[in-house]
Amino acid sequence: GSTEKTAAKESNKKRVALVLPEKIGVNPFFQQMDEGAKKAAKEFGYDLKTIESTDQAAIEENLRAAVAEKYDLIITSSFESEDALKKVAGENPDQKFAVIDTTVDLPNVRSVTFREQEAAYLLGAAAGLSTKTNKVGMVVAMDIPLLKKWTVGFQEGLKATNPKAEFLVNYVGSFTDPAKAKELALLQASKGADFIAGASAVGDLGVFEAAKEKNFYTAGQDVDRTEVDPAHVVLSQLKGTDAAAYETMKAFHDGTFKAGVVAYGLKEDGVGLTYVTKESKTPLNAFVGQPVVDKVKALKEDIVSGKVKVTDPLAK
Amino acid sequence: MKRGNEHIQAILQPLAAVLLGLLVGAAAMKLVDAPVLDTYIQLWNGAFGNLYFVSSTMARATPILLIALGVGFAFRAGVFNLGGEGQMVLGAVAAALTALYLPGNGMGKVLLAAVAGFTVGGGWSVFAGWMESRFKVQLIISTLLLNYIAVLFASYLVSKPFQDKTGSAALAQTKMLDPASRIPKLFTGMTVHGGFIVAIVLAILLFVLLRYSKTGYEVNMLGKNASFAEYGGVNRPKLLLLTMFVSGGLAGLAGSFEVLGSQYRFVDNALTVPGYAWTGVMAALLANSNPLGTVAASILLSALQTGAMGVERNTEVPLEIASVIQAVLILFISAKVSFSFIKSKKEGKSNGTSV
Amino acid sequence: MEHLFDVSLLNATLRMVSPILLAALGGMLCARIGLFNVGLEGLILVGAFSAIVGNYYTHNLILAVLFAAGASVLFALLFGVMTIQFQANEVVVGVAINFLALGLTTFLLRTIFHVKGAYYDKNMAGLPKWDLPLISKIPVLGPIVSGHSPLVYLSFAAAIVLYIFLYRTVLGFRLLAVGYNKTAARSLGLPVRRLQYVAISLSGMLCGIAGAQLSLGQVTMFTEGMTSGRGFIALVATMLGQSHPLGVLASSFLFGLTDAISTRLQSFSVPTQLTAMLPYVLTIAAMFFLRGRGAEDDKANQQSSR
Amino acid sequence: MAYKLEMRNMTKLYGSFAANRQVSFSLRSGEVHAVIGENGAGKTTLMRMLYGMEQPTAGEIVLDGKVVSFQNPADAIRHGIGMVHQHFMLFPQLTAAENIVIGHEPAKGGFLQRQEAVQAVENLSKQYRIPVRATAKIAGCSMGEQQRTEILKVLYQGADIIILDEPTAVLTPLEVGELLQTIRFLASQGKSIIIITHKLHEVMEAADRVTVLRGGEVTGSMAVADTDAKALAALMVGRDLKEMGSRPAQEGQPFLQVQDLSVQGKGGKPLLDCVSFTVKTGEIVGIAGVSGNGQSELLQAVSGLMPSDGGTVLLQGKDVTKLSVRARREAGLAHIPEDRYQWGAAKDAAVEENALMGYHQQTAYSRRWFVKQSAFQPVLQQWIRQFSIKTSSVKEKAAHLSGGNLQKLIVARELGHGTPFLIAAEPTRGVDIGAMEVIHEALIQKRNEGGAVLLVSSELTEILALSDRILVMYEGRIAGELNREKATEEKLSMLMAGGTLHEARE
Ligand SMILES: Nc1ncnc2c1ncn2[C@@H]1O[C@H](COP(=O)(O)OP(=O)(O)OP(=O)(O)O)[C@@H](O)[C@H]1O
Ligand SMILES: Nc1ncnc2c1ncn2[C@@H]1O[C@H](COP(=O)(O)OP(=O)(O)OP(=O)(O)O)[C@@H](O)[C@H]1O
Ligand SMILES: [Mg+2]
Ligand SMILES: [Mg+2]
Repeated sequence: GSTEKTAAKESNKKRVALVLPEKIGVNPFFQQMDEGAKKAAKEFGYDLKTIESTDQAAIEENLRAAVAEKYDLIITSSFESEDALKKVAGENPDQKFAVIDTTVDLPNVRSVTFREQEAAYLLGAAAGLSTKTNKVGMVVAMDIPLLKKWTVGFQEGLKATNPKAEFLVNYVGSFTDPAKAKELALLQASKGADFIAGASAVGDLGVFEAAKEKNFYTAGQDVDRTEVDPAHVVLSQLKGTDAAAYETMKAFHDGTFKAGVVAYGLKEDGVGLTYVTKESKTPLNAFVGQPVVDKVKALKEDIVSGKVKVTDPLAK
Repeated sequence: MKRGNEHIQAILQPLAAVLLGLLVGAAAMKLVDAPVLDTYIQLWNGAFGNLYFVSSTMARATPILLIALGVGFAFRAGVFNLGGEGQMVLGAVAAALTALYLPGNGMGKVLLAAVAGFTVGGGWSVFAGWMESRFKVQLIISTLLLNYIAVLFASYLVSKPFQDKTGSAALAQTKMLDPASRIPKLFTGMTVHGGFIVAIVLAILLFVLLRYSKTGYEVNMLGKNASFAEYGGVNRPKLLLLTMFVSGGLAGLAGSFEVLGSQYRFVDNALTVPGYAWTGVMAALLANSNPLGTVAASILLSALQTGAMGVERNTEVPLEIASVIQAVLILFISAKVSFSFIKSKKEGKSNGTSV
Repeated sequence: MEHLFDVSLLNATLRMVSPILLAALGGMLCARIGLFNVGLEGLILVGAFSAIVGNYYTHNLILAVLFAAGASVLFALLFGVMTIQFQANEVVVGVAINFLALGLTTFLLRTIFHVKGAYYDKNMAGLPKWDLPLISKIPVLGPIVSGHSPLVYLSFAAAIVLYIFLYRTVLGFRLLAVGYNKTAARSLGLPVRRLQYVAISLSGMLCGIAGAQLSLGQVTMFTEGMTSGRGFIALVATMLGQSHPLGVLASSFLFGLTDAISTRLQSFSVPTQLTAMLPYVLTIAAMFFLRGRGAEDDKANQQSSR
Repeated sequence: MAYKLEMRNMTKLYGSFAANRQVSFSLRSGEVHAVIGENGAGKTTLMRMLYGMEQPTAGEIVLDGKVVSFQNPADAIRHGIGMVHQHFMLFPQLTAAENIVIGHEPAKGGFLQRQEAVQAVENLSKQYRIPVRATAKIAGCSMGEQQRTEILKVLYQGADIIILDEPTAVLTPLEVGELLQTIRFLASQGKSIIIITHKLHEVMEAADRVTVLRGGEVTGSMAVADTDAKALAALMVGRDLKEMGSRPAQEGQPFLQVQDLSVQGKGGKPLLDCVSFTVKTGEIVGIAGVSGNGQSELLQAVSGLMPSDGGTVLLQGKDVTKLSVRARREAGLAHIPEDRYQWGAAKDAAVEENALMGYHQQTAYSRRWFVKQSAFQPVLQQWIRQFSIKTSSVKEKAAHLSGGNLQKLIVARELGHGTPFLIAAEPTRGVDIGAMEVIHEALIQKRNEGGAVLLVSSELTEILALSDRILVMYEGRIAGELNREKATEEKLSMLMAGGTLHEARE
């Protein structure tokens, strides 16, 4: 392929493979990671090959192929890749790996993890402080353990700032169904929720549409989504997967690449909330308002300092 | 004279089909400015380029083949079992739980786990067969519906009571099987495992069974005219249930082997996302339910998938184009392979509840 | 305890049911001429995508819907040519068409809109919502029935129109005959293939409209694989409805309603995997009441032409 | 005189097999022309070419002096040719009127006018004196009615030439009489009619001319007035027919005992109502009746294909009422079914597969789990010789056998079991006279060897020729019993129509 040819020409160039566990598409998360890696590759003059996998079995195969093709660094991501990476990295101790968003405890693997629950806590807190109806909703892609990081954190934040608030959760049952997500948001709105957070991957677009239609407020995930519709999408929970990919390659470039776990939370600025941890191009919506932002900022400091503990729903 | 012609056609036509399919694929690639020859080379290499890729192709063919054998067997008996997915998933869960929680160890346990997978997959399938023979609930719909129930139930099991809490606990999956309760790989460092051999042996067994055995004869007659079979003394409900048990059992085995030989645990969605079940249905139908033909069809379909991964890794051709080429090839092959079977298929599909 | 039903839930159900109903009616037409179409999912997806493309280029909703219908008709004809002309197995072709639709729409999403995953433009106009003048005043019923996109009303009208088409018109009558007994139809000199193509094209059209309702009616966007299995549900509705327009209407509703209930049950402390089973369990239960229908066709299949 | 239609030197090859070879055939206006010949002689094939369903390999068709060629049935219909097929081409789900008008429906703005269709059919029915119930679903119609629907359909399409392929094979004697009258009437109205039949008395009764086919070639064509049944038979089979063999009277043991057997129907009316009778070894018991009076149910209940709702069935004193089909077969029962395509064969399976049914479980033809083809093939070859079953190979699909040849295969298979008891339902339906003779002889031989035979036939001549005792069924019950000596066609007809023996004696 084209990569081999360029590799042959400039053999001094370092080569990095980004093996994604699924296709770039419905999950903005992987797109972002790809962008971060691309940025680093450009900056450090690396050859980057992004390999998308079609299913679970393909992950292992792609990892093995990447090892066989002697990439200098292989980055992969997510829980789905854990088993495959354990196998492949275990069998190839001289190959350097990095994994984003989960932990693999091997001497040649650098793990980057996120404490999304902390950001979710802030979002929940902001919701609790902003709601007028004392009803807050969340439309979640699926009822799976992973997504508890979002729901549980959110609920804790909500209860902390507004114990009276009722929390509505509905599950779409799919990552690719904006139509159903929209209906669920409409349903929650009809029950009186005035803030409904999206956590349904591409379904969030459906939630945003519902918000526009029924005039409630909503929030997005991973990147700053407020620009989609500033009048209704008033917040966004952030997750710096691009930074994670970028930092990993930077560490590799700087020679500080080490095995072990790097955890990104509020403290490390790896996760966050628009207006609270990061400014946004769109002006703050009056539904939230500066006083709320200030209160949430204080909460953020409490979490960073350890005064407030957010439950990790996946911890035993 | 007529027969000789047919034989030559049976070989030439799929070849012509593949060629035509490749040509159309090439046209599609030209449209997006992709390097045609290089893409095809990568497609081939990804599937058969070296021993490792051959082994991956075989590994992927294993569940497809087992499901296809099951679908084909039921099809021979005149019923359309579209429930491969559910049967596979339940079989996989059963095998995983058996291997995890049954005391003892070693090959004996692996065998028991596989048997459990077969039995549960078969049992789930028999349920549809029973509704068909006892209450005339059309099997083709009930199996389709039972898929959803089975997949949801398995998902429930591994996200609630049997979830693996030892690792990050972020996924709905069971615990990892310990190395003693796994099906060994055929070659170290390669993905293909003992299940592939078993699947091939089962294909040969089924071929012999259908071609030469008494039961095979009865199954064939049941499929070609159920009333005739009944009139001839075949116990229709019993044979239908047996067929469905074997059919679903093979799907259950497909799931079990994935758990015991590839993934070493049951992971929610890991068996449904790759679409093994529908690929299996295609393999069976492409081969006109002939078990040996099914082996070839399964390897072909698997190769198209592993080959597409090779294209993804080594070219800049977008992944979607690979799936378009796959679909085009399948369309052409389906047209031609069945061309030599026109008569038998056209008239043969109308029995039982196959719509 | 909360109410299981309320106005907004039923209102949503009507909307959710309409693409399934349209596609199921399409599936019904295929079933009527003896083809089992598992490619419905792909046909809807093509329709959903084409509707957005049509809207993007023409800024005209009517043209967009027509474009969606046309694109799906082309795909349906591909299905027809493969199964009728080339005698390929219909299930194989159906599955391949699902593949093709998913790959092509994803690919074109990238080439036309330069995005991955989803195309969303908040300035793109979706289908209008119609407030039915008199009906919207009726308490309870009004808010449920009123305020949907024209395609929702079209989907229900389609069931009735198809009923009239099949059972009252000459063309429909002949289509039915072809489905009942192809040998006999051929012996009468009926243009069997042409009639089959008519049915297949109509089914493509219905699926295309189903897709348009999904991407321009329910939401205004296209996302990869946004059909999320609706085509298979439609297939079940086709069969459960005994391939009869009104039966298909009823079974689509049964499915929509049970799906709505299962959504509502999410707020109780039952694992959602278990509540999500409800529509499928109830559909199987419904089949017990319809059992044994269509078994009489068995005999005709053994007919000989000599 | 100019012919209405001429077929010249028609040849039809299937692979290398010639179904028709240089067949010439002519038809005058207003005549009834019978085509006769053995099973597989090529009668149906010739007609299918005329009707555009098959393309001739060679030869030409001249209609009203012009050479024509038909690509499909629509072409033929357009040229005024209509065909009533040996196996009806009807839509059971539709009504008689719908079946008749389809293809040329009365319509207004694309909408089907069902009322007008019914009216048109009723008018046509009066005009040609062919009664049908226009609004009845075909599924619920008797064979006779279905046949009349077919004929009306052809007339509705405006046919001048009407082809009837073995129209009488499935009719009751009464219906046959009516049909022949209808045919004569149609001819008198100027229609030209081609009728294929195996029954020579029908030829003598209704036809003006007759053409005889053997092995795909014409062996004779003449005016009916110039020939007789015996001569025709000789032309057909290429030899003289034998007289039926002797049948010594014998006293046997009861083999089949049926006691109060009942089967409930869907609508509450019993299909079988407390039927009791006995068949002894060494006798043939015939069951006569208009079809649909419970004969099918009786056979299915005796053979185990249909569960009974009351009563018992004993085979050789053993109660088999609750036993499976297979267990009953093993208890000594063989069964020639009435509908060869529904029960008797799998038309998509090979001849050898169809032949094997039932034998595959026998120790002589199987070893453990496997079928022993080496033992079975010689048996099959023997049947093919004995019954002169015409098939290109044992691997040929049963669907490609002519109807009569398939019937012979089924008869051979069931007789081959050598069971003491045989159910023979319509054993010679659609079978040529040569083969009929073979089958009849086989049945009598079975009886003479001490076998028990239960014969069901809608063919009164067959019943009278073979049976030692005759039971008549009417509305699910046995309406009467007659001895061989006392039975006459009149008495039987009376009982079949619901009369009593008392009336019959008068
Ligand atoms: N090669 C053959 N060998 C034996 N019988 C044949 C053959 N070809 C056709 N027939 C017979 O001819 C009849 C009609 O043929 P066929 O099914 O090809 O019709 P068709 O109009 O071409 O069908 P379609 O429109 O579905 O393509 C069948 O009943 C079949 O038995
Ligand atoms: N499609 C086909 N392929 C191969 N052989 C065929 C096909 N159709 C008919 N034949 C053969 O051609 C011969 C003539 O068949 P045809 O049906 O015309 O006989 P027939 O005279 O009508 O017999 P019967 O009295 O039993 O109805 C038979 O031997 C039959 O097996
Ligand atoms: Mg014939
Ligand atoms: Mg015949």
